[in-house]
Amino acid sequence: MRQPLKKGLGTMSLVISIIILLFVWWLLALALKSPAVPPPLGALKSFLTSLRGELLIHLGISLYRVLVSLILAAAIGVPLGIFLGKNPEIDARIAPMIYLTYPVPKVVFMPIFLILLGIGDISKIVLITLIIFYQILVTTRDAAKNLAKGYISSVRSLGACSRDLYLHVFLPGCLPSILTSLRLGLGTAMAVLFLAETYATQKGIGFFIMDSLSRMNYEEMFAGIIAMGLMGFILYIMLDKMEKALCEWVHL
Amino acid sequence: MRQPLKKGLGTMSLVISIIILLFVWWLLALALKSPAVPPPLGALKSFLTSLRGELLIHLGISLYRVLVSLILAAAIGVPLGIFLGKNPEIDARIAPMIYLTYPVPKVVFMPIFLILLGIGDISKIVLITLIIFYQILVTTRDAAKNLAKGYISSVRSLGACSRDLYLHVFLPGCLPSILTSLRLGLGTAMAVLFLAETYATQKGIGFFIMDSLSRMNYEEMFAGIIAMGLMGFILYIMLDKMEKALCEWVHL
Amino acid sequence: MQDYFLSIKSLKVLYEQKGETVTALDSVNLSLNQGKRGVIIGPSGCGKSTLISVLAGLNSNYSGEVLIDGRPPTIGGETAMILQDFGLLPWKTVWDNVVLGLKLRKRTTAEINVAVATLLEKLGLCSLAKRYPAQLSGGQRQRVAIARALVLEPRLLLMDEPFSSLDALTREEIQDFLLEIWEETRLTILLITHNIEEAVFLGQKIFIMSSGPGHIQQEVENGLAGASHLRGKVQFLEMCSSLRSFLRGRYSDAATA
Amino acid sequence: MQDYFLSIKSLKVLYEQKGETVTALDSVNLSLNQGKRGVIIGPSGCGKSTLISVLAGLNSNYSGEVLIDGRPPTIGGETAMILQDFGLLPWKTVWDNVVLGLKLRKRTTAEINVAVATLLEKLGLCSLAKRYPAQLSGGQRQRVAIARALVLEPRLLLMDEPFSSLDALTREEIQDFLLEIWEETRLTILLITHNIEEAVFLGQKIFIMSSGPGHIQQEVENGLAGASHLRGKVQFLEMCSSLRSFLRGRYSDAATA
Amino acid sequence: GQTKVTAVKTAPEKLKIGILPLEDAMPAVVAEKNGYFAQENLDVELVRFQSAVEQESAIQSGQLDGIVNDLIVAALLKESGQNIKVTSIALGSTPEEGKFAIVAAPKSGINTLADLKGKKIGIANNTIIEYVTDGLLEDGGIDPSLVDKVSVPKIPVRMEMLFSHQVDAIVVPDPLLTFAEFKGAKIVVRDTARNLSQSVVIFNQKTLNEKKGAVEAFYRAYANAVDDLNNHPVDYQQVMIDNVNIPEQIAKDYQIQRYPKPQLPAEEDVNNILKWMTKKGLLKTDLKYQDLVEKI
Ligand SMILES: Nc1ncnc2c1ncn2[C@@H]1O[C@H](COP(=O)(O)OP(=O)(O)OP(=O)(O)O)[C@@H](O)[C@H]1O
Ligand SMILES: Nc1ncnc2c1ncn2[C@@H]1O[C@H](COP(=O)(O)OP(=O)(O)OP(=O)(O)O)[C@@H](O)[C@H]1O
Ligand SMILES: [Mg+2]
Ligand SMILES: [Mg+2]
Repeated sequence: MRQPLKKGLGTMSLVISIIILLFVWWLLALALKSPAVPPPLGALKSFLTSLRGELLIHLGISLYRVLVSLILAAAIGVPLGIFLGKNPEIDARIAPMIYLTYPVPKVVFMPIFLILLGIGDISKIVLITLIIFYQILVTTRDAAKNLAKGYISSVRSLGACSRDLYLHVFLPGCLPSILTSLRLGLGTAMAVLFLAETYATQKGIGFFIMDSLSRMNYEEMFAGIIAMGLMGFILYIMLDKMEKALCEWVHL
Repeated sequence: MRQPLKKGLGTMSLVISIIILLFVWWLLALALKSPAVPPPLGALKSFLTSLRGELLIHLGISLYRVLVSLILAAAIGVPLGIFLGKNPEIDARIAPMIYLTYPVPKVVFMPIFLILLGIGDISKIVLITLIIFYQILVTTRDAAKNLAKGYISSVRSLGACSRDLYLHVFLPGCLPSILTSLRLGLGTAMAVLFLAETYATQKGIGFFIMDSLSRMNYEEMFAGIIAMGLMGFILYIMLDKMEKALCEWVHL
Repeated sequence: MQDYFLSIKSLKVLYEQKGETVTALDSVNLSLNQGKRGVIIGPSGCGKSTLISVLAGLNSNYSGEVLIDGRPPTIGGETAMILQDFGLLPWKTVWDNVVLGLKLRKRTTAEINVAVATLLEKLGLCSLAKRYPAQLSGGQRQRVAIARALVLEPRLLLMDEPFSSLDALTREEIQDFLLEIWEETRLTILLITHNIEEAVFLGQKIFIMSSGPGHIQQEVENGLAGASHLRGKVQFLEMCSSLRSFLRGRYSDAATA
Repeated sequence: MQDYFLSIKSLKVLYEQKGETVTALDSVNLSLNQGKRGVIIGPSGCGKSTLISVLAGLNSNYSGEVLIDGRPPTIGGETAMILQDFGLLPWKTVWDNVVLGLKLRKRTTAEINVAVATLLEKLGLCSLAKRYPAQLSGGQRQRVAIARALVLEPRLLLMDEPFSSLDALTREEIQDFLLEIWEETRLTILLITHNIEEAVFLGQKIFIMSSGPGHIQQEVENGLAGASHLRGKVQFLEMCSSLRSFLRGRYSDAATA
Repeated sequence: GQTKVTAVKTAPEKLKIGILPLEDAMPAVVAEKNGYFAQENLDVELVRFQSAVEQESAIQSGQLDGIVNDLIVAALLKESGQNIKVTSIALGSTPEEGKFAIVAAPKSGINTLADLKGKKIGIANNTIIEYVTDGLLEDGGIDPSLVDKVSVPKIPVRMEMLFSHQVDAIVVPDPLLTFAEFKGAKIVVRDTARNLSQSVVIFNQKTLNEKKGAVEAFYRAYANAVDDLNNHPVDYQQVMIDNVNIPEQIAKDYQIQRYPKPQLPAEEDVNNILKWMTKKGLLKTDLKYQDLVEKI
């Protein structure tokens, strides 16, 4: 039933996707006749020009911020999520705290971040981290909660202590969900770049896009969007590859 | 091992959580001495005053927007996600499209929405829907992908057609993950209210907060944040209850 | 040449995974007339479950010819099966698990209720109808799986070690019950078992599979099948022990080969 | 009064779920000396697995006294168990599943490699070491579970229908192998089975459980246990058939009651 | 111009000034570019923000010594408890400086202020934009409550809404005002008659107390830059394009405006603003001109 995907399929569907997206975009541009939606050709030209310019540096810096945030958020969110999923009594106590703070827009905490962390990269990274931390936490917690109890008792009967359970049951058992949350987190992290990179920086793809927007240079803005899309895409592919490697057993 | 949580525990841990949050907040306010972080007491007073005023109307309108968006996003994202998870070949073709568009910050599409949908509620709801749609889609897709193949063949052998598989295997099997994605979506939806409700509206808790922010009335702003946190909290509790009712089998 | 209800010719099944290829079945030939009860026995890992999954239409990745009533196997339809791991849905209660197949066939609720209630009664599951599979003992789960297959009144019933978790007496009861149903409906049954007495009691035709990439090594016509009164009698025990010696002989062959 | 290695007094276990209460075990009394092999037989759903899970320390929600070597059961430690549903981790290969217990006990890699390789060899699993559980047949999975428990060299071995998915011959081989191990290490074994021959062959003490809320209805001292040469001999068969009649009698009692 | 070099070369004093990509930041940018700060032995870091919200957060968090923004923000900061002072005008010593206008959509048929009655007009609530809007309407004899004010904080979005006819008119500052005109929108009225809008330099009181000398030095450098800008505007065209959000289509032709020498805002202008804010409920305390400004 499940056949191994042919080698070329990946690239081909990428190309087709891009063509479809460009086509839809082109149609939109034609229909709206608004400068806010430039035709794809202009944006592509601008993209190529920008690539020769500083766009790569912007991308690199954003990549750094996104990756550091993602790793930080996962490093805190995954163990905490598993811990809460594993201990429903504690979760019942902590959950209200999460549920009360998660929906609060993090922009309002900006002054606090700025006071505590300054206006440099750190406050940006913490802002992004905080936002995706919740996503990773909730996903991991729910996955750990729903993990079949049989695995746990089976490994406990082998003499596993709490630490062993994390390592041999919860972490691998929740890994598919953790990777899902990393996918979500990645998307969110990139989407909030436009928040984090609007202050005290002249670098980053978020800055690039918002700067183009405020100068109403829509072609350049869409060049930035193209770059962002591609960067996200590459990161996603890497996550997919990671999943293939780490969760072999799911795909049997 | 797992004991039924005592009745009062829920309310008690809520109260404790609130006290802890207020305490941390109070400490922060003391330490930072910034007008941007008012002490909790002032904010609480302002909250109570506002409650007598229009705050409830703001909350109601935001609630409406959030719920409609959540339902819309789920109505599209869940079936599509299951469909992609069920058909890996099609997913391989569609995934690039998702991966290319998800990381693009949706704010940049605001002008397009406004042109296409006007400045009314619809454009706001579509913006929120679009953002959470991806989260629901990706989570559901991954859950459907990772569903044990045994269930599928078991039900197919009973003569299930594709539609039956959705109804009896994929939907219930992915339900825990779908509820997770609704939790995430809810949080995200509320967090982007501050984006969606900053234009062309005078109503909504997002407007209330951002308006207070622009007036630098921080006590009122934190009153709004309290309201938002409580509203989110209640919605979360409802989701939890929903899960208890719908996914009984997980908690055996 | 006869037209068999179930006819398998030079069936070969491979499992391919990251380079490694496992040959589960090789040159399997097997045929069974309509309304007959066939039993497969063979060493663990020889490919019995694989064979069943091909017949059930769950695995279409095979070479060779497989025909059920002249057509290649399709999923669902008039074939019912009991999977080795039961395949119960954890999110459905016992009742809903058993009902599912009939619901998919769009039977009326009244019809369904009668059929299912009777069957659960017969299998001693009545009081468990509202439980989820996770709340059952191993043997209870297995009985639910049996109920789920039987309720469909299939023309072909494929059973993969369906009684392995049942105690001897319950097992005999359900064997008898299965025979009753067979008497009534004359469906075709193909059953996998590791229990030689069971094979002799149920199998009009007994297929003995070889280990390694499995194929049918021996086919035994068994006149004793279905005779409740012979159970435990000398004739019966002799048949069992001759089968056992055959298996043992084959084993030592393999050991010396 | 004697000090038993395993001693259970008036054990009662309830399953509680949303209102409904299921009494799985009621007034169970059971004792076994150190180094003995006990076998439990009883009808499906009578509470055998529940009893094992209490002894394994997986279920501490019981009333009554349960002592293993004088102490209440704890998880892990010197007890190993084979669960009815195997409990293999799908994300670990056969090798890693078997190795896990030793790793948790902080054995050296060299030690582990030798022990595991020997055991896999014995159980005919060598060639499967790199596969995941999902890539195994039912019987192969069961053997992995057996390997995982045996490799721990426990003082108490709890086995819940450990051979149910194995063909008759493999089953006998592994029974023999289990006896070998027992001869060497004199561990205490408590085994659940539905196979009466198995019970007679392995059980020095055979506990017969009643249906319903289970309790030990009968305890049989079995002198024939462990005598390979007696398998299939008259004496052996007589023992089996007397056990069978007992079970049958008990059943009809229940029916008339 | 060359200024005196301090006798003893000490470690340069640090100042962090938050700016937005608007015209009012030009003197500071030029002063930095021409090295005037360094000459004053100052280490001025111009921290660039893209939106006022974050800039305000930053000064409140003490991360900045000063910002360039408008008088309304200054009054709000003061009102919120932040101890700041307005130390000079950055733009808007005359009505000509810092242009705002009400712009009507092309083909909307709106030509005069009277035509705006009942129409949707895109603004940003509680900002200088709204103040200017009210001022322009009142000066034209129209009660501001007769128009339908729609808050759209992001200027580019506001522009797009105008051209897609989601609103009938908007209020924007230059250079987008010029850009809107360039794209066929109709200027209904400019704020060149009365001085409504001033950009100002705002300093934290703490900085003024502790680094008085540095702030004075800042203004010396700043004044030099103003001279340069006013004397050779053409030389700074590219600097402006790089630092100020100007749509490309008009960037080449957009003229650098005159910048005022550092000076305090007029008391009357400030009082008008405070009065408006009080009426709007933005101010609860009785803020006075003297509370808000400090002469350097
Ligand atoms: N998904 C798979 N990938 C690779 N090999 C597999 C897979 N499934 C089964 N096998 C192998 O194919 C062979 C046949 O498996 P099958 O399950 O058909 O055996 P079986 O006869 O049913 O055994 P048992 O009596 O133990 O259930 C076994 O050797 C098994 O290891
Ligand atoms: N989680 C549960 N909730 C409710 N009832 C349960 C639960 N688990 C088991 N039971 C019930 O408890 C009784 C004993 O179950 P147990 O699994 O111990 O039986 P068993 O003797 O092992 O049966 P089998 O031979 O079929 O495996 C059964 O009637 C079963 O339905
Ligand atoms: Mg099998
Ligand atoms: Mg059991």
